Amino acid sequence: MAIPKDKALFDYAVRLADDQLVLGHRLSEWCGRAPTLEEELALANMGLDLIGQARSLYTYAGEVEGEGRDEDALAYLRSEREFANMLLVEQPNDDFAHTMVRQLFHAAFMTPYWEAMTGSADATLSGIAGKAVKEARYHLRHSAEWIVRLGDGTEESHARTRAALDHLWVFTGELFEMDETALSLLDRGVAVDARALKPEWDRAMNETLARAGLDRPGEIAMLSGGRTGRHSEHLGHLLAEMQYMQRAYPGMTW
Amino acid sequence: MAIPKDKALFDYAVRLADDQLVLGHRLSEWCGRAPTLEEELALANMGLDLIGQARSLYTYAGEVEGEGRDEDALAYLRSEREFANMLLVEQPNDDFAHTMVRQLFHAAFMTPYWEAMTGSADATLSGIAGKAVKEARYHLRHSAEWIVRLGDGTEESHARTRAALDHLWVFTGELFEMDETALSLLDRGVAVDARALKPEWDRAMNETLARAGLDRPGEIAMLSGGRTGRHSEHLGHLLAEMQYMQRAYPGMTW
Amino acid sequence: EAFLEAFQERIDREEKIEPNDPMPEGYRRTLVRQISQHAHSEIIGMQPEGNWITRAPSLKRKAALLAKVQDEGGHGLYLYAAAETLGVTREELVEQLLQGKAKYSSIFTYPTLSWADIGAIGWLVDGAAIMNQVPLCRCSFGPYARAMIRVCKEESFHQRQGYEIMLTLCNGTPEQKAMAQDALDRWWWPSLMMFGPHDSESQHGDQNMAWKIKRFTNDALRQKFVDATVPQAEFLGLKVPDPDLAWNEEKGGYDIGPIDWDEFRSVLKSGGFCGRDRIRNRRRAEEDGAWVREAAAAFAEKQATRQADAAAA
Amino acid sequence: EAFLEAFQERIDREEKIEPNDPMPEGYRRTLVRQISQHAHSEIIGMQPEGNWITRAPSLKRKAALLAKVQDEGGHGLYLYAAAETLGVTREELVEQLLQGKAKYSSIFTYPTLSWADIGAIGWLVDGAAIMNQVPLCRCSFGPYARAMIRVCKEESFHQRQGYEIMLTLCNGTPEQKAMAQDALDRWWWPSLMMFGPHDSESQHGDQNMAWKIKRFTNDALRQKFVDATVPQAEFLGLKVPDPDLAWNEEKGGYDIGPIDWDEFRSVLKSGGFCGRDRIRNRRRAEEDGAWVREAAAAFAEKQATRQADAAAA
Repeated sequence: MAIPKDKALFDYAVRLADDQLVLGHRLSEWCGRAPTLEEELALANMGLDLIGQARSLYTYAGEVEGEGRDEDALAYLRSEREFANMLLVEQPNDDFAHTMVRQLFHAAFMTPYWEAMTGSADATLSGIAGKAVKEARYHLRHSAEWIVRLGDGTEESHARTRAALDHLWVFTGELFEMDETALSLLDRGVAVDARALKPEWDRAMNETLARAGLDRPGEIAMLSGGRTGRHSEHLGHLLAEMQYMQRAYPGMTW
Repeated sequence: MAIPKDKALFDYAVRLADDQLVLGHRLSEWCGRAPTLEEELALANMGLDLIGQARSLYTYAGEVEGEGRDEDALAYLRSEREFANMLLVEQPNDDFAHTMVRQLFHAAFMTPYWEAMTGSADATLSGIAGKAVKEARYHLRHSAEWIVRLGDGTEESHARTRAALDHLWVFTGELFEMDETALSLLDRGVAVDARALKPEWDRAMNETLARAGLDRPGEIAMLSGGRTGRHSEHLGHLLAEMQYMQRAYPGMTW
Repeated sequence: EAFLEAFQERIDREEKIEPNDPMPEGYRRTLVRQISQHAHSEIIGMQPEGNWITRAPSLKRKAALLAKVQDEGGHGLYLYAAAETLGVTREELVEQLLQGKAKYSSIFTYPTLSWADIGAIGWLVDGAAIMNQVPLCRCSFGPYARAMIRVCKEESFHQRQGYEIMLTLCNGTPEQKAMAQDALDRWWWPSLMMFGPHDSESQHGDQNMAWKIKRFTNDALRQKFVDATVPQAEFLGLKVPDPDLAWNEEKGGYDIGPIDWDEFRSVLKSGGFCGRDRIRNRRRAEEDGAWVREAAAAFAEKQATRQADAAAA
Repeated sequence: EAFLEAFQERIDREEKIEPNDPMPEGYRRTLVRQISQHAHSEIIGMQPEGNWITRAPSLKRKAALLAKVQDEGGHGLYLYAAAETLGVTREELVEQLLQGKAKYSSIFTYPTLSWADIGAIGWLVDGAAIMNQVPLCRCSFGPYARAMIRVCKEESFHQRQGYEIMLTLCNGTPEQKAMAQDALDRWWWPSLMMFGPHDSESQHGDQNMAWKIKRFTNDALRQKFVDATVPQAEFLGLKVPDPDLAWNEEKGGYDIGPIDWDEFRSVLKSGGFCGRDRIRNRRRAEEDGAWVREAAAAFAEKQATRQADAAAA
């Protein structure tokens, strides 16, 4: 594979797409398993938003690369080590509390992220951001409402939500990391400075957790590695299922 | 794909291999999840026996076909609709009671099956049977002991085992089915008459369930279809995972 | 007597019956049964298609399938709401389903074994459903009729989407076309059975026709479906798995071979191939979600108390 | 004092200490800690490799991997049994593991991300384990020494198997060779860390040497491993990810670059990349299996009562 014309931009769009696709896929795994019919629809909604964002981003990445790879080539024909999503989004659904905490962590970041991205010097990314920001706001509102309900619901729901917070907290450091790729695009006015979004994320977290009557987990050593393809063992199984058809029947149109 | 020289024999060996591979794969899914360390080893043992039987059978089927397909081509490069295993073996592990009931149903059939097969006119199949019969006897003893322990253990274990019996019973009719392929090979002295094994299977069942203090499920309409590739929805997911590497990296040596 | 007559006159005048209107007990019972079975079918029907969401072969198909299954959940919601106007609760109805006491369309007890099944379900199953449902948009019971208008609009979109999947497969490789043929082979007869027994065997037919809950007979709708679908299969280049299928010039429609009603009855009786899994999955989802629903209820109660306290203060 | 001296004399005479022999409390404590950590490592070590059993790329590899992971479970069993001779129960030890109070080898907190990792673990991790364990076959404590003899025989089979996987990959396509290199890149340094801190930093070193629980220093064993492994990497055509690696003619061994002990300490402290998942998985297995163990215990008790009753009758 040749080096794309703008490797940094390609990588940046792909990792952003990977984040949304992997999380969207996780949400789609809930199909037929949600705690209420209304929530069945809400989970599918969020999943659809994320998969839609991923499609736009992969398509754009393919254009930037200029090698003829389309959204499906990028989604279905890259290996676990090539996927660059953050670790948070690949964590299993586990129970509903884990799913909603994961969503809250992600949406509380993506909301200011897409807001900032609307000002990107890259017209395509800012265009995608314009649509995505509304979706992220809904995801944030929806997940925050659930965290409040679960935190302030029953003893069991409180305990489960606390366990989910404690378990997933370690993956939140990666949200705010900036590597060379991101920094170089920040210089060009294309990327968002993730580090600068921490205060707003903290505010959303503190406010939601306070309303939910849940303690914010203490500071601990964070895990990261997703951006360089160092994933947890969960991603490989997700990809084996997701990519099966494209791997088993290569080169066909569906 | 050309018609194999002896299509009936090829089909018969492949379906027998599919049974053992799919069940062996299911047992291997227990790895790291068994209720005790001793049982961890026992489940792996049974899984290894079954995968070993499958390998011999696929290899033989490939030879009969004479098209150069080896054990891996047959295991990893056939679709869900081409797999001809019985429905029983593809059912999910669920809890330990389901796994052990499934094993009992299967081993109580395979023990007399392999015994009869040692007298097959086909030297390869009778050779495979000679080794497999000892393994099947161990699987039968092991699973029957567990069913007795679980049935006569606690209230919970009794209830779980009864639920597993009731759930899986519907798949036991398929054990004794003879289709044209099997009948034609029976005529040639190659295949085993599965119908004739029913009394012995019934005896093993009645004896084990009596010792376990469990009622034998009532007669109900049985499900079948596996031999013609009409599977339950569970098999596709198993194959997606099992075949992923061979599908993603075709034609390589591992 | 007089009441029944007056009611029938309203029906005959094509007036819509609304939830608070007086209605015969039989009318109410029939509607509750039919609407709730319909709702259950939507909910259970999410499973066979849901089975392929995580394995859909392209992102476009994945999104479309997820959206489709979501629509089915939405249909379930409107329909439970329509049934609730007749004085039952969603919880009661769902409980009947989980207990195995309520029926749902037996088409959803068949397994989806390949991607082509997703196409075949959209094309055939949604196609058959539309034939059944379009007349229900004029059903005498207002809430049901209005729910069906919304449902039908979405179903016909799904039907086109399903057909388009089949078309793509049939324009694809021989392997893909074989997949499509295999799916048609498996789904054709079950789709025809969706219209129910022959008119001569149908139990509730006449009264439901009189009450304008039903407007066409099973056989008439089945005929309409066959006549619409056979040319579509031909266009795809697929063979309908019925050796007796033949154009009947005289009636201006197709004659079909005998339907295997033994299979139909056996599915109804045994729960069919996947019926036990379908109910088991729903039961597990209900059990796994119980703590969430309890939490939401507890929270709502606390909120209500807080607001009452605040108002009192 | 006299006892300690006599004990040391037995050790120095290379007599094996057996469970019922008198022994210093420190000796017992050290052995319980070391043997149980070793047992825990075997059990937790089943997970990273177990992660690939369902996806192994050929039936031969699938069977070999399942058998290997089974062997690890077996090693866990012998080792728990050896620890039990010192007056602790397996249940207590397992409970310490589940509570996160007991250590296990931090190598098993790294994830297996490709099939090549299965090769690399066999080659490097089992290779390093053997270096550590071969001297333990002559450990002064009899049950541990005897368990290790059995373990070492199997481990060296595993090590050859792992190397053979790497060899197959390196003789394969460029894609496969890249997979092998990537695995070496990720597993090299963690494997070197398996030998523990430098001798200058090691806490228990001297006493354990005197008691002949340990017979070589960490650095000596690490050096032996590097000297054995570097030529193997060269034979595979892979590059060891250490720019400072160089043959030192004088010492007749390789010099290596600085080990990142910060990473080592951070893994020990935080539980490493997969540490939390490893313990969580074990806890779940224990919870899910509780009803089975209870049933087995209840049945055994009933059987005992029945036999007693029969004997009394």
